[in-house]
Amino acid sequence: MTGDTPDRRISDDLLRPLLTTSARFYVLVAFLGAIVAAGLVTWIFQMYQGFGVTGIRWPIFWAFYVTNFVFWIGISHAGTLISAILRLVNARWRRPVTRCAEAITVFALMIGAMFPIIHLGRPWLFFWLVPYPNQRGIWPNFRSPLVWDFFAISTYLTGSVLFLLLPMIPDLALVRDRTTGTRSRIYGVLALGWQGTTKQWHRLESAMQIMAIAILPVAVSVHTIVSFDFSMAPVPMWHSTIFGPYFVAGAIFSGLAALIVAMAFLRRLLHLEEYLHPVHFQNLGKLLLLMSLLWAYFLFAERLTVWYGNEAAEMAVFEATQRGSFAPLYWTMVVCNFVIPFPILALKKLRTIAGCVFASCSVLIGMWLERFLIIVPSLGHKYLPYSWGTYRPRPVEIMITISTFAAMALLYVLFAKFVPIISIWELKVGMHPPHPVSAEESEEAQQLWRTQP
Amino acid sequence: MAHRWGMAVDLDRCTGCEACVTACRAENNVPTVGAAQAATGRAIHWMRVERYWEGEFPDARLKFRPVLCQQCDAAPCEPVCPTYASHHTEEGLNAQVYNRCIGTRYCANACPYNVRFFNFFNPIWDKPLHLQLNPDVSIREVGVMEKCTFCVQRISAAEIQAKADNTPITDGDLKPACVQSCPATALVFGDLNDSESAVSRLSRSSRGSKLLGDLGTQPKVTYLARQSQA
Amino acid sequence: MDRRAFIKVTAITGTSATLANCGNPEHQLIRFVPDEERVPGVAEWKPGLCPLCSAGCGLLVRVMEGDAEVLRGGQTGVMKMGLAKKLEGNPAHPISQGKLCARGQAAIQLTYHPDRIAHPLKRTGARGSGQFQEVSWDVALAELVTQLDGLAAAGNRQSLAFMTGPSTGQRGELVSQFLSRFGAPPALSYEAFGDEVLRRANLMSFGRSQLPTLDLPRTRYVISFGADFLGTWNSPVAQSAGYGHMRQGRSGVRATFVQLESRMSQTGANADEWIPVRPGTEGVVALGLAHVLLASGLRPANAAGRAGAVIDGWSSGLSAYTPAEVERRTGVVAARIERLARELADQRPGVAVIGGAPLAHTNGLAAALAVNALNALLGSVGEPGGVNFMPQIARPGDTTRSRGDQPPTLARMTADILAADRSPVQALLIDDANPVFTAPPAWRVREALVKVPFMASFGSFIDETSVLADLILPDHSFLESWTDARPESGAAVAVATLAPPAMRPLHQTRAMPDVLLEVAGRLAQPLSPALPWQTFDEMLRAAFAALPAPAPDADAWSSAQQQGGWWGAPAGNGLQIVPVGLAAPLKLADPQFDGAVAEYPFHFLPYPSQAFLDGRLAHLPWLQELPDVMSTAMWSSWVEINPQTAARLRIAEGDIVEVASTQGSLRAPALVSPGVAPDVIAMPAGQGHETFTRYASGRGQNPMKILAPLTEPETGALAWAATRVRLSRVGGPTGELILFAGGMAEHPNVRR
Amino acid sequence: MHTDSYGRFLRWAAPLVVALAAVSSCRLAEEPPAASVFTPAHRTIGSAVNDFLNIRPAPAQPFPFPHKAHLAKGIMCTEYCHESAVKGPIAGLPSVKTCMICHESIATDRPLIKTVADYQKRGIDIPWQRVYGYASESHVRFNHAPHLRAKVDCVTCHGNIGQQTVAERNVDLKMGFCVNCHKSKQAPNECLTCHF
Repeated sequence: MTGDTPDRRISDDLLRPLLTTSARFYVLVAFLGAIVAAGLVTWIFQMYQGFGVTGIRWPIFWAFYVTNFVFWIGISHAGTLISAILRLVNARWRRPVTRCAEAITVFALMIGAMFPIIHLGRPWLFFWLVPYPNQRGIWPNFRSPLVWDFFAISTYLTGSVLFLLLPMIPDLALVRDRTTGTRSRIYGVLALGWQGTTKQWHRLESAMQIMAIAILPVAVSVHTIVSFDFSMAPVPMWHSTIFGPYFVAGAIFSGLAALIVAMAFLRRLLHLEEYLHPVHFQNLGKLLLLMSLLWAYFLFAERLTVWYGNEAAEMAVFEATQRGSFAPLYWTMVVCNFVIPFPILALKKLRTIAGCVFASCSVLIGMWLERFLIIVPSLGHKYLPYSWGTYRPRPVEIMITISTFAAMALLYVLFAKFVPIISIWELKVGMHPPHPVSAEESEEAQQLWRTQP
Repeated sequence: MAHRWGMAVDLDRCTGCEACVTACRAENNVPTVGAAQAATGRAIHWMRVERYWEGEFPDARLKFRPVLCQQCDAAPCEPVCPTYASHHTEEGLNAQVYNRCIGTRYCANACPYNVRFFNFFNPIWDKPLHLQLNPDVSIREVGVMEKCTFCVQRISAAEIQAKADNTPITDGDLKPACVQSCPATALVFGDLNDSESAVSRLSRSSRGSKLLGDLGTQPKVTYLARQSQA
Repeated sequence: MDRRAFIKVTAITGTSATLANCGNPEHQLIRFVPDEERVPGVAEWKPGLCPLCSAGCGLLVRVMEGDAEVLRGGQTGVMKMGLAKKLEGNPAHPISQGKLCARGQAAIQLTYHPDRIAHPLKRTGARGSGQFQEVSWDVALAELVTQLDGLAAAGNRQSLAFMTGPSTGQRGELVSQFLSRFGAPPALSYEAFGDEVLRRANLMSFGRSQLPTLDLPRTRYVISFGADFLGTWNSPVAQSAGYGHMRQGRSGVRATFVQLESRMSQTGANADEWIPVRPGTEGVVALGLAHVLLASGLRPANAAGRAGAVIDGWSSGLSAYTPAEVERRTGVVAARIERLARELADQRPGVAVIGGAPLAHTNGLAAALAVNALNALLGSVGEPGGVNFMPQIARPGDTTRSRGDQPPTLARMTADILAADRSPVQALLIDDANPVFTAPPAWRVREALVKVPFMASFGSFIDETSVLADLILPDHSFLESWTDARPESGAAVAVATLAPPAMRPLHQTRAMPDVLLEVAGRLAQPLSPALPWQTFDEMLRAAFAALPAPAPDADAWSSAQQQGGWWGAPAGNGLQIVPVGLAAPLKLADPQFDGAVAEYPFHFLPYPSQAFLDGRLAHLPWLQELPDVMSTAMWSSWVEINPQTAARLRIAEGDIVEVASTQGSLRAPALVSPGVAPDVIAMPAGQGHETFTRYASGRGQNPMKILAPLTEPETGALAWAATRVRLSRVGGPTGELILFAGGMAEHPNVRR
Repeated sequence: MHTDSYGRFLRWAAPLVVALAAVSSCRLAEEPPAASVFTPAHRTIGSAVNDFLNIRPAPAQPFPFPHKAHLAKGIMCTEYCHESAVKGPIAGLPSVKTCMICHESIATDRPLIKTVADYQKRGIDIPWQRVYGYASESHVRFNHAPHLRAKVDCVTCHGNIGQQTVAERNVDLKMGFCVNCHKSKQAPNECLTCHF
């Protein structure tokens, strides 16, 4: 075969970021790395000085850190869930999207899972959350939603990592074959000896199917359990049955937004215009629109019932958010999550790539605010007005928050640097007649991978 | 017979003098955090006297209400703690086990009464103020929650003594610091399992009610309403 | 230490402190052999006496073994010794009855205060510069003796002045004997919020120059004219105990409690009926009530006896005090006056009490007499459930308190000093008093003291007054020394509280009475024949030996040491006092105020703070961090403003306002409070110290510094409620006002 | 080509990392709390780590004390030297006074006894170091008296100290140790029994 088949071109385009490194990459990595390092130092500082360097106070004992925790776990629903659904419904346009999505999931989870530890008063004892046999005969309290979190998140993380790695194998093999020396050997190890035999293809396909099905309930349960952290406690406007679905919807909402933003960046940075078409953004945009509507519906349902019920303690929080000191944040949230994205995504004319990205950014801001507004006003207005309080963040919290966004970007950039960010083989397969692959097709498929230097 | 320690607060006797507040601080090594920290909401008061205004001048009225850990039987702070640092004892006390606390502060969020406090920094005592510290009570370090214990050190001492003498603890002998100092005897402490104890009788009073009782926390502190002709 | 250092404290888990003596011995102080044998970890309870106010509550001090840093033979080291850990009320004591107030609980911090003066100090810098140098006791005492001998030699012994706090016990007795033997005028005692006016009134009405003891447990109706008897006035612990009983102690009987005042006090907050009244007109209300009782024939005029006779127009039925007239003058509705009068007549026994602000007007004495007359009219004097006077133990040579002749007043002394070019006071000894802080500026106390050639203080802390001293001879803390008290009110029996030292001294201090006795012996012409005691406890022993023995087998002295004092019916049925009559019955005049209404539209009402009283306790961190129960403020001072007034002047909570009188002005954060009248500005005393330990210095504002020097003419007591001020907003919140509470109302968000 | 570009990247990034490490370490090198204050904080990071890992230095005694010899003379621990153990929570270390009660007359010629007598003369106590004890962040409030009343022998928790000349910690008083014993004796195992 000549080196000019479309398949060949795909491989060249998508492997280019791995094989050549621009100066821009170094600058970006250094910049992000610096912020992340600063964040780490800040955390050490906090541990050393005491938790009082944050803005946390009586009676508002949770604020920025838990907000970030919920936010990032929410973001993590971008990938796995979306790509899994798209895989299951076998949406064709999914092929270039899935890996970006799954990567987001893994990294967002890793970051989100950091926060329960960062926000501990004595983080060095976090391992007491882990059940391990000990002479004292003491176990974690399995009634505590925080322990449920531990299990849910670790399960979800494991699942998502597998879900990300499985479809990477063929591409890693491709990289192995395209490179030389040390890198070739490293990718060789990662490729787990993939030869692209029919047997391996079938194994891979079925594994993917199983994971796709298995990951869905896990994803849903994770954010439900995160919502339980709040709804299990008798705190005004936390103690609500709606929280489970509300949080899951919010999670997918913010996850989609994150995905759109990430794709747009990759498209620009790695020149993937040929592979990430407007149609991809169009479709994701439609999904985002759906979630925006769903979110608005949940918010309406929650607020109306509280207002109509007129229960004293809950009204205190309601007043504080709707009219009181939190009103500016509250209405910003409404604007960011609904007023801005709705028209943009609803009107075909506006649902351009730029439009989608803009809407997504606004949604990301809005959803972060939503998490914050769920946590802080309620804690500041619990039952006994004598004990009410207000909260103001301090530089430490802000720095750590910023650094997590940098960490996300950094991990993503590095990932895109070392792994084809778009699933090469899936694209190729996508361009061939539909599955299941027949014998000769798979023969041909194997041909694709036998590449002479 | 196992004890079930409880308290009755007679709001008709309480004068808002706050003797209980200082007594608690003195007994339980509760640190003072200083003006700067107090201004940012880090002051620790295991016992506080809440005041609520009603009406406007000239018909303004004021209500006092001492609030401490209600030692709930269905305590919201207990199930949420991932490490059992906050848990229920056989005697029905809400134990706060400092050494087991990792500082999730979840218990404080769950507590409807906001009677749980967090050590944002290591406490300090300007020497020689530390010579006053009560050797029977822990000094809590940074990162742990703390709250009213019903003066568990006194309870424990009394029970050890009772066991040694092989005599029951007589009603009124065992008092937490706040109860002991209360000039108007607005606070009464005792064994709720002893139906004849002063606290049991008061808890049965028609003026009695539980703070935020409708939350179903089943507090062991009973508030006796303030009467008034006005 | 400042809170920066606090932040620096490393946070990484755990305590090394109690493990200090477990493991490696390096950088540890040497350990002295303990003087006393005690069981570690086991508490011992010793009797004590609360020194903070004149109520004289008996204590139980919890003493446990601990490691204290001590100085022995010039060497610092650690020693195991008994340390006071906790103060409780002494259950056997008739006044405290096993209870204790918030201030008493914090008294223990006096002993362990980091800024306590540990050695005698001699002034090195200029007066008030606060520069002192440590000297030995020998040097210090020699200095004092030389000064006193100097006076004696120069033949002006009367130029020695002694300023004390309110001391009711042998300590005060020793001082007055020392002075009279030396030939100096009697000690001067100044308290900003003192009760001289009421004592005088009681002397005139009932022949007793002492504060009343209210029989609350047995009363059915209490009407209080501004008396904060549950907070800071008279004997709060005893009165609170009585209050608790009068409310819920008797099955089926619950006494009614009515409070009249112009700013809701902590006591007023507990009233069934809180009645705001125009400042300075409380006496009018009392006479109005009396008028109704007389007019409606509910009580006969002669029932009041002499207490009525001293009131102008009493016999003729107080025709000037018809309810309508009273309403016009006081703002209390006529119908309400009539109702209250009827309730007083019906719900007996009842008691009327006056204290605090109503007495701090130019007509304070008359107001007190009016309330006394009302009590007498109700037949509540000396009756169960009424006003009683605690039996007093007669003191040999006790003259000043019994005959109402006027002791020197601070105002007069300072005036004399400033007037003369050579100060009539050549040497001034100060014990437990800080007049520079609590006196109004017009008295120019600081200037006057600076003019006194020699000044020695027995204080334990550098405050605004002792900072001026040439010599500081630090006293033991009350837990380290012999203390006693003979309170004038709070119990039905005579009480002489006695407390042996509960612990050994932490510092190089000496008990002031011992110092006085030693000086008396070392003078060129020793006073020792007249003061035959080597140490204070010998004097106490003599005093208690004179008391009737509680039991045939026990003597008063030893039993007093065990139970913390002596109480019972005194021999000879108490103190005989010659009542002071009046030339003509006293007329209740209108109060005079400093400052024209037009220019100074607001009454300024300072009040003793719940935590700090007149400021003498502002150095105790526990009390600084104690949220004031009404305002919930910690570590702050504030100005209470009525919501309407605040709205009118566009003042929001926390805003900085300026309060200006003819005497000066101060700036403090505003606190909007529904409990203060629209034309009244209230402010707690206690904060605003210039120099008073690390905890109080430079914190908040001192209302005394804008008070006018008006006095009650008869007694010369400061009329601290007679100043008018103007109010203006000068800036937004500065964070000075630190509130513990969030909300004001219990149900702020209920939609109606 | 890309390999050396990686090298360049590393060379470029290394100083950054070092710098940040330096910043963080100097923040950690802040001075320990002032001596004028009492605080549960650790003086150094090191001591914090040691406590965290339950590493404690062996007590260094001023001079050997032959428990064995004294016991052989029939001097029972809780009768003479640690008598407060039966009365209260703390066993206590005897002061030099206690030693001299007997050694006023007994074995006064021995060099060690002379040192003891010398301490007595100087009015300075013998700096015995505690052998057993709980790190205070373990918040254990141990009370000797009830254990003795329950007939728990000294050696159960203090090992063969009676055989030692220089007291050494040879029983590790971990929580498991206490819990197991309490279990076996049906003693209360509630957290508040020891931790408050």
